[in-house]
Amino acid sequence: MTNKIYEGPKAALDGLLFDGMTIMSGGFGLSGNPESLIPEIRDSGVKNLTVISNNAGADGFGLWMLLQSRQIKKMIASYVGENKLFEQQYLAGELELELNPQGTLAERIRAGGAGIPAFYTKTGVGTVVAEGKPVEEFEGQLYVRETWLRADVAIVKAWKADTAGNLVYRKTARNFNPNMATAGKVTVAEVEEIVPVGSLDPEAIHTPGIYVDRVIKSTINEKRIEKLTERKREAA
Amino acid sequence: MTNKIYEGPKAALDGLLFDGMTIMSGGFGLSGNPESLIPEIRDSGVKNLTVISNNAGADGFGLWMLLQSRQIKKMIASYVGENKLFEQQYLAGELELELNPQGTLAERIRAGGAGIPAFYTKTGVGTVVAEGKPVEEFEGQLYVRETWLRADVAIVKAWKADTAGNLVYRKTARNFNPNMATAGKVTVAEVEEIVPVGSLDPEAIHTPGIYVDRVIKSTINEKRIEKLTERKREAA
Amino acid sequence: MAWTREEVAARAAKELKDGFYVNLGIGIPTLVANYIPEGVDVTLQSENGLLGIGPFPYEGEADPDLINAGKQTITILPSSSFFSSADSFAMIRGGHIDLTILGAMEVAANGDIANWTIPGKMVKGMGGAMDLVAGVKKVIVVMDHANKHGESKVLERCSLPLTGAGVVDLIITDLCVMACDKANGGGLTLIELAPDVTLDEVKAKTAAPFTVAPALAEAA
Amino acid sequence: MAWTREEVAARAAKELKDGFYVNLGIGIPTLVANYIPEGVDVTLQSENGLLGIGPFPYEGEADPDLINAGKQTITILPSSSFFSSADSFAMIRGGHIDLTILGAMEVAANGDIANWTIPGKMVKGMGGAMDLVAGVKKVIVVMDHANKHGESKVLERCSLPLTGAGVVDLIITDLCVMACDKANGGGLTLIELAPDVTLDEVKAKTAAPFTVAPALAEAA
Repeated sequence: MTNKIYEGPKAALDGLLFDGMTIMSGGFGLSGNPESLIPEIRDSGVKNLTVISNNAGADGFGLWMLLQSRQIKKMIASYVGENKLFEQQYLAGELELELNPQGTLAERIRAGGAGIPAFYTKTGVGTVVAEGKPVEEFEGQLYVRETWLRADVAIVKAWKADTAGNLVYRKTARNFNPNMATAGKVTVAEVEEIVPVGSLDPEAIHTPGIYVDRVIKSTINEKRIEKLTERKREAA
Repeated sequence: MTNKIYEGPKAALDGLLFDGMTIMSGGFGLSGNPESLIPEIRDSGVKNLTVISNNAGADGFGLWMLLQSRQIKKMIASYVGENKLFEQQYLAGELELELNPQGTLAERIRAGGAGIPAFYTKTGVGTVVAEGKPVEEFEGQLYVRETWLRADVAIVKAWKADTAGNLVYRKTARNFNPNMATAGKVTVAEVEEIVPVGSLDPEAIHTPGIYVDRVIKSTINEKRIEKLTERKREAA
Repeated sequence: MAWTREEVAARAAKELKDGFYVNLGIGIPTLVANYIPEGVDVTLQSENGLLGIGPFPYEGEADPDLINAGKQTITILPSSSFFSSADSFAMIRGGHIDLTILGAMEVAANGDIANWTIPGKMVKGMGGAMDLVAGVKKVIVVMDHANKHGESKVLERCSLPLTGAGVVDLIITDLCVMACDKANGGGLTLIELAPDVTLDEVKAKTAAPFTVAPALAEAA
Repeated sequence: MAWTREEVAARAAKELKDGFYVNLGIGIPTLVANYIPEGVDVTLQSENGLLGIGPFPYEGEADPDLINAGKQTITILPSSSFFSSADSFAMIRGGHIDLTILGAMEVAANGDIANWTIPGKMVKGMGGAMDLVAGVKKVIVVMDHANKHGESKVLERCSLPLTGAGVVDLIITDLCVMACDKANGGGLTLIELAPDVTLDEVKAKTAAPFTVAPALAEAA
C-alpha cells in the first residue's frame, strides 16, 4: 500500500499548494478545525486563496490567521460573525464573500464528493440566495438549484486515523469534516492519534480511507472553547 | 417519550397499509431483508402496491412472496435477475417495472429523505435511462436529472435498535436500509435485538432515532445465503 | 403586563408535544428548553451534528469537542447520536424535525421572516436559519413585538432581506401570540394576549392587518 | 493461441497499480483478484457497501450478512469499512474508484458498452453497472472477442441498449488488448496480441476499425 502517513504538516502539504487555489477547511466554529495544517498554509505564503469553510475562525485562531496574512481572496461560508477582522476586510472591499445557507453549503460539498453537479433545495427560495439561480416547481413547491463545491485540497481534522486512512471523528467535532474529506482532489487529514489497521471498528468508520490521501498527527491541538457554558453541581 | 417498540409485525404495521400505496423495502439480494414484516404485508392482503427495493427477492423468499400473491403492481428496482416468477409476470404484462441504475436508485432514495426533489448524475447519460429526462451540461460533461423517491411506509432490517429508535446495521446487511429509513413517511424497523438507550455508541449510530417510528424484534430471521462461496483451510 | 423573555420562552414551550424533535435557535429560543412541560419528552437537535442535546456540563467538565450550534459547551443524553453537517441538514431539509423556534428582526403577515442581515450594517451570515425555516414542519418565531425604536416588528411585508418566504406558523411576542395561515398565502390571527395587554394595544403596536380569534373577540 | 479466461484475468490484473481502489464485476472480472501482482496492494470495493473485500470464508465460517455485489459470501480485512448503498455509490459516482473491470456483450469503437439487457429476451436490470462505467476513473472490459455465434463483440456501434456511452478505456479479449481513446470521441488501437494470435486474425474477427500500435505493427 502506498504510505499515507506523513511526518508533519509541512510534508503533508508539500507540492499541493499554489496561488489561486481552492481549499476546503473542516470545522464548526473552533470545533474540529485542522489546527496544525492552517498555520502551515500561512507559512507557505500561498496567495489568492478561495477558502470554503462554515466559518472564518475567531480572533487569532483558525482561518483568522489566513485573513490576517491576507492570503484569502474569497470565502465561501455560512456564518462569519464574531470575527472583526473579517468584517473589516469585507467592508473595505478587500475580501470576497459568498454566503451560503449552512445546509446548502454542506450539501454542495457532499454533492462535490458524490459526483452530483447540481441539486434542488427549498432552502433560500424567495431570498437573495436564490437570485440568479434557476427556480423550479416540483410537486407544487418551489425549489432553487444549487451546484456542487469541490476543492483542490481539503484539510480536515479527525480524532483517529488508521494507516489505511480510515478516519473517525469525535463528538460534534465531526461537523463538515467527513463531507469535505470527500470533495478534495487531495485530502489531508490531521488526527489526534494514528492507530494500526484493524484498531477501528469497520462498522463505525466515518470516512473510509479511499477519501484520505495524506495523514499526520496534529502538532497543534488547542481546541479553544468559544462559549464556555457550565452548571453548578447540586450540593450533595 | 412516545413508545416506539411494538409487540410484533402485525402491531407494527397496524393502520399503515392501504391499497395503491408505495412501500420501500431494504436489503440487497437476500441480505438485510425485513423478513418478518414482508409476510405480514402479504397476510394483510393489501393490493396494487408500488414496491421500491433493489431486488425482488428470490424463489420463495423476501419480496417474492408479494409477487406470488400478486399484491405488487409496480416494482422500482435495479436488478431482478435470478427471479423466474418476476420474469414470468413481467413478460406476461402483469407487472410494471421501472429499472434504475443501482446508484441512482440509492441516491433517489437518499434525496427523498433529504428534501431534494431532483439532482443531476452522469449515470445513464446516453442510455435508455436518460430517455424523457432533462439532460444538461455542467463543466463540459452531460448529466441527466433524476428525481427523489419517497414512500408511504419504509420497512427496514437492522441489527440492533435502542428504545429511542436508534439503529445499527450489521456488515453488508446495511446496504439500502439506512437510506430507506429516511425516506418513508412512516418507517418500521425490525431488528435482531432491542437494547436500552445508552447501549449503542453515539458516535456509531447508523440511523438516528428521528427516522424510526416503530420497532419490532424480528420474528423471522432466516438470512438465507444465495451463493455460498468458501475456501478450504490449508492443512496445518 | 407584557411577557418577560422568560415568559415568552415558557409560552413557546407550550407548543412542544411529546415525542417532538425540535431545533431551538440562539437567544430566547434556547431558554425554551428550561420550560419543557412535565410529561413531555422532546429531543433537541443541534444542526452542527447532534440529536439529543443534554444540559450544560458541570463545572470543569466541558468538552471542546461537544458544542451546540451556538458554540456553547453542552452534554449528551443516553439516546444521543452524532452525525455530519450534510446528514444533519438532510434531517432538517427533509422535513424530519417537528418544530423550530427562532428569533427574528421582522415577520410579515404573509409568513415571511427576516432574521439574518441588515444591509450595509451587519456581515454575519445566515448560518442554518434559512435551512430551518424552509425545512422544519412548524416554524415558531419568538421576539419582542417592537424594536428598540418602538416600531412594530410584525409587518405587512418585511423590509429586510428575507430568511424565508411564507414559512412562519406562529409568532410569540412579549405582547401576544399570533398564528399565520402560511398554507393559504398568509394572514395573521391574534389568538392570545399577554396578561393585561389589550386588543387595542396590540392593534396600535402592530404594523400588519390581523383578525382576532373568536374567543378573544368575545372576551374583549 | 487465444488466452483462456484465467489468462484474460491475469492480463487484466497487470493494469492494477499499487494503492488503487478497484471494483470488479461478476464473472471473469472476479478472477482478476487471484492475479494481483506481487508488491501491488489494491483495495477492492463492493458496491453493496464494503471497501476492502477479503478472501472467501473458510468452510463453515460464511456469514449471511457479509456478501459481495455478486451475492457471494466473503470476508473482510483489517482495513475494511462498511457503508450504505447511497454512500457506496457516492464513492463510485464521485470518481473515487481508480479502476473497474467489467464483462460486456458488446463494446464499440467510440467507447460505448452494452452489458445489461437483450430486449425481449432478458429482464434482469443493470444493477450497478451503469454507475460504475459512468463514475469510475478507468473502465476496462474483459470478454470473449466473439459471441457464441462467432460474431465480433467489438463493433463500430453497439446494437444492444447501452450501459454507458463513451466510457471504455481498455478492452481485453481472448485474442488481444485494445485501447479506446474515449477522451477524444473514441477510436481503437490494438496494443497487444495473445500468443500466436495474428494481426490478420484480429482484423478478420473484429467488426470495428482499429489502428495498430507502432510496436505491434513493426513486429507484424
